Amino acid sequence: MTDAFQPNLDFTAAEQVDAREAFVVDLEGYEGPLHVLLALARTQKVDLLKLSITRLAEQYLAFVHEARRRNFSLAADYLVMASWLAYLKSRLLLPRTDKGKGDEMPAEEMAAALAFRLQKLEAMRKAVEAITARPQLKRDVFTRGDPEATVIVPSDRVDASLYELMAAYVTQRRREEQRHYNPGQRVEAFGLEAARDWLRDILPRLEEWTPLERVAPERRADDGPTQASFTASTLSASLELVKEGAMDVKQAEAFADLYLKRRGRGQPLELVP
Amino acid sequence: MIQFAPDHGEIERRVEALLFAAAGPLSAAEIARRLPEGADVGGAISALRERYQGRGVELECVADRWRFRTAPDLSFLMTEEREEPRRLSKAALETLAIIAYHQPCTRAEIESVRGVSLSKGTLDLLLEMGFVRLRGRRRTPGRPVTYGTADRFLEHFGLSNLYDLPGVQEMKAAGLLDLSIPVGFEVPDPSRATDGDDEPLLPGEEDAPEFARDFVAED
Amino acid sequence: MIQFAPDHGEIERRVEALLFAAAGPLSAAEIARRLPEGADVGGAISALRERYQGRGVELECVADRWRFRTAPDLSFLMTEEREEPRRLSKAALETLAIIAYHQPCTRAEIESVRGVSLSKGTLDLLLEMGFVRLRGRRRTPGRPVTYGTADRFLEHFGLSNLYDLPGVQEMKAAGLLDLSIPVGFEVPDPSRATDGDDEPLLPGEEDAPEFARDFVAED
Repeated sequence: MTDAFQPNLDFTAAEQVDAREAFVVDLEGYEGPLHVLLALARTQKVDLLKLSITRLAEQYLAFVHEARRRNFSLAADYLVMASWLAYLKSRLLLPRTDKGKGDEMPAEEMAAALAFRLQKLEAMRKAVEAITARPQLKRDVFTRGDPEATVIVPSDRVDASLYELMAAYVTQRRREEQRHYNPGQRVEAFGLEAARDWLRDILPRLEEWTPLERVAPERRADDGPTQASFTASTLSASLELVKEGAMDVKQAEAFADLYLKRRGRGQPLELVP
Repeated sequence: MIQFAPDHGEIERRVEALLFAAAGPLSAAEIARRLPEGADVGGAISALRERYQGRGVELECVADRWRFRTAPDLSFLMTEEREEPRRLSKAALETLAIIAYHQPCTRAEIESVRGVSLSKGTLDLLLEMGFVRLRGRRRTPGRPVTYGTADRFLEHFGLSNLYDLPGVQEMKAAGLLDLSIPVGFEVPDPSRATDGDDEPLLPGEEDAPEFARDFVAED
Repeated sequence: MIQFAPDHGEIERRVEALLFAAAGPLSAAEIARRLPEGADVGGAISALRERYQGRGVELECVADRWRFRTAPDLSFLMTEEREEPRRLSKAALETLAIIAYHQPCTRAEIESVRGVSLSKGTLDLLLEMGFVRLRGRRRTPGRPVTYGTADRFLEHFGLSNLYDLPGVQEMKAAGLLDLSIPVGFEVPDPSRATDGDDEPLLPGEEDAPEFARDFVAED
């Protein structure tokens, strides 16, 4: 079992996958770009640390190209990886200058680090295989089907995990929240009828352009409608009065203050109670 | 897997495994059904019976069915250590969780979060297990005792200190809090909690609750 | 009841009976508590282990505790006892393996090994199944929570302890269990851009996960 974890991973046993066939990748089976890279790397049949990163980059770019051609929707991760690999490849191919940009890691090191990540992921995949190949409880091996009830066992361990503790806490806080649920005061609106009456009352005094906020009644009590409701209903009612020809409304630009003003004296509306 | 006809020893092994894993006693016929045709179940049972003769475990026949059971002369081992299993009840776990996050807190505060009154046994159990300790007294009418977690709590949950207690982020990560997090949901950080105005508890305090003395003595 | 000091054979019988009767694995300490002072539990366990070697039932060490279980090669017989296992997805298994081999490790580290962000249900499921537990917090900025395996993981896969994980020594020797990826190497990852609290681990950091040390320190 342990030889599955030779540091030098050997892929001679890997399937003979033609590079073209590698495109026929079932995306469902892959978790992300790194998994695809690993699958592609295996086709090179070399130690992952001696992998040709430029070739791998080409393979991956071809994979992404092919996937897009076939209209597979690729997650953003795949495309980010593609551009990063294209960049890495170009840096690997460029003749090495005396010194690159000081803060940048040499391309060879980046390539080695990528190879390391692939090797690590490969090791974890093998670990999954090795662990799941072990005899599993209640699948392969069985403990006593009918333990004797007289013995009350593992008494030196308390059966409670941090997860359970957290879960217990959250459940209760939620319950508490529900118990104390307070829908708040009933939102009362300033009725349109009332707004119209109000406007009619003050209309005679609106001889100058007056901002809407000053026209609307002021909120007095703490219960009752909110100031926003007073303003909104006053606006609605005033638009009706505009339509009826009793008032004018103006606004300089979008979101600017609204101004209201009565029309000339003797408008018929004033006669209406 | 063995493909060729199993020999006596192999049949005996299989019968042994079947009897061991079965949820109840098995008849010879039931065993035979799970073995290759013609397997000598009777012979295997006799061999097993002999093998286990005088051991800590014996093969016993009840109503024509077979089962393993521990040797009758060792029954004292089985009953002697009849301890209550240390599985925390739901109430205990919930109480512990509230104390952990809201410490120092009084009994009334615990009850207010839980919405039910706390049975006496619950706090006693947590105190007795060493998960919870008395921390002090609140300077409010009645001078209620405040509770906090004790060292064994940290040990048991593998926390190096209270600061390590998982917070909102971890609750989210563990899938315990979803998008419908109640507005203003906060988890107190018990490592920052101070005893505030609470008075320290005096050992042997006269009017301490009955369990206080035990606890103090134990510490 | 036996009054005189029991001999080796008698101790072995008692250990055998206790292990057979138990509903879960027992530690040597738990067994010792039920035996006369000074009883050689270790010797009895070794003797039993040898006695049951190759039988239909064997003595096995899981999570540093002992239990009898049926021989793995007889699994084909156990159709009636078999429980339909909860199938873990490939992602969940990989996550479990990463946690097992790198513990304690943070969510960000798991994601960095797999190169994808962890889907929501994965850790929850592992936590809920009792395979994984929260271990503590990393002493790095953001103090991310670290995860490790729980005893149930070892019990389920029949591992006596974390050193028993397949290939762990080889991987460690090959440097594959090192979580610190060379400085500056960071494949841009849009899925993690928002996770402000996931601090990449700096190499040479004080408590970079050191497999052996953490494991030992825990017990």
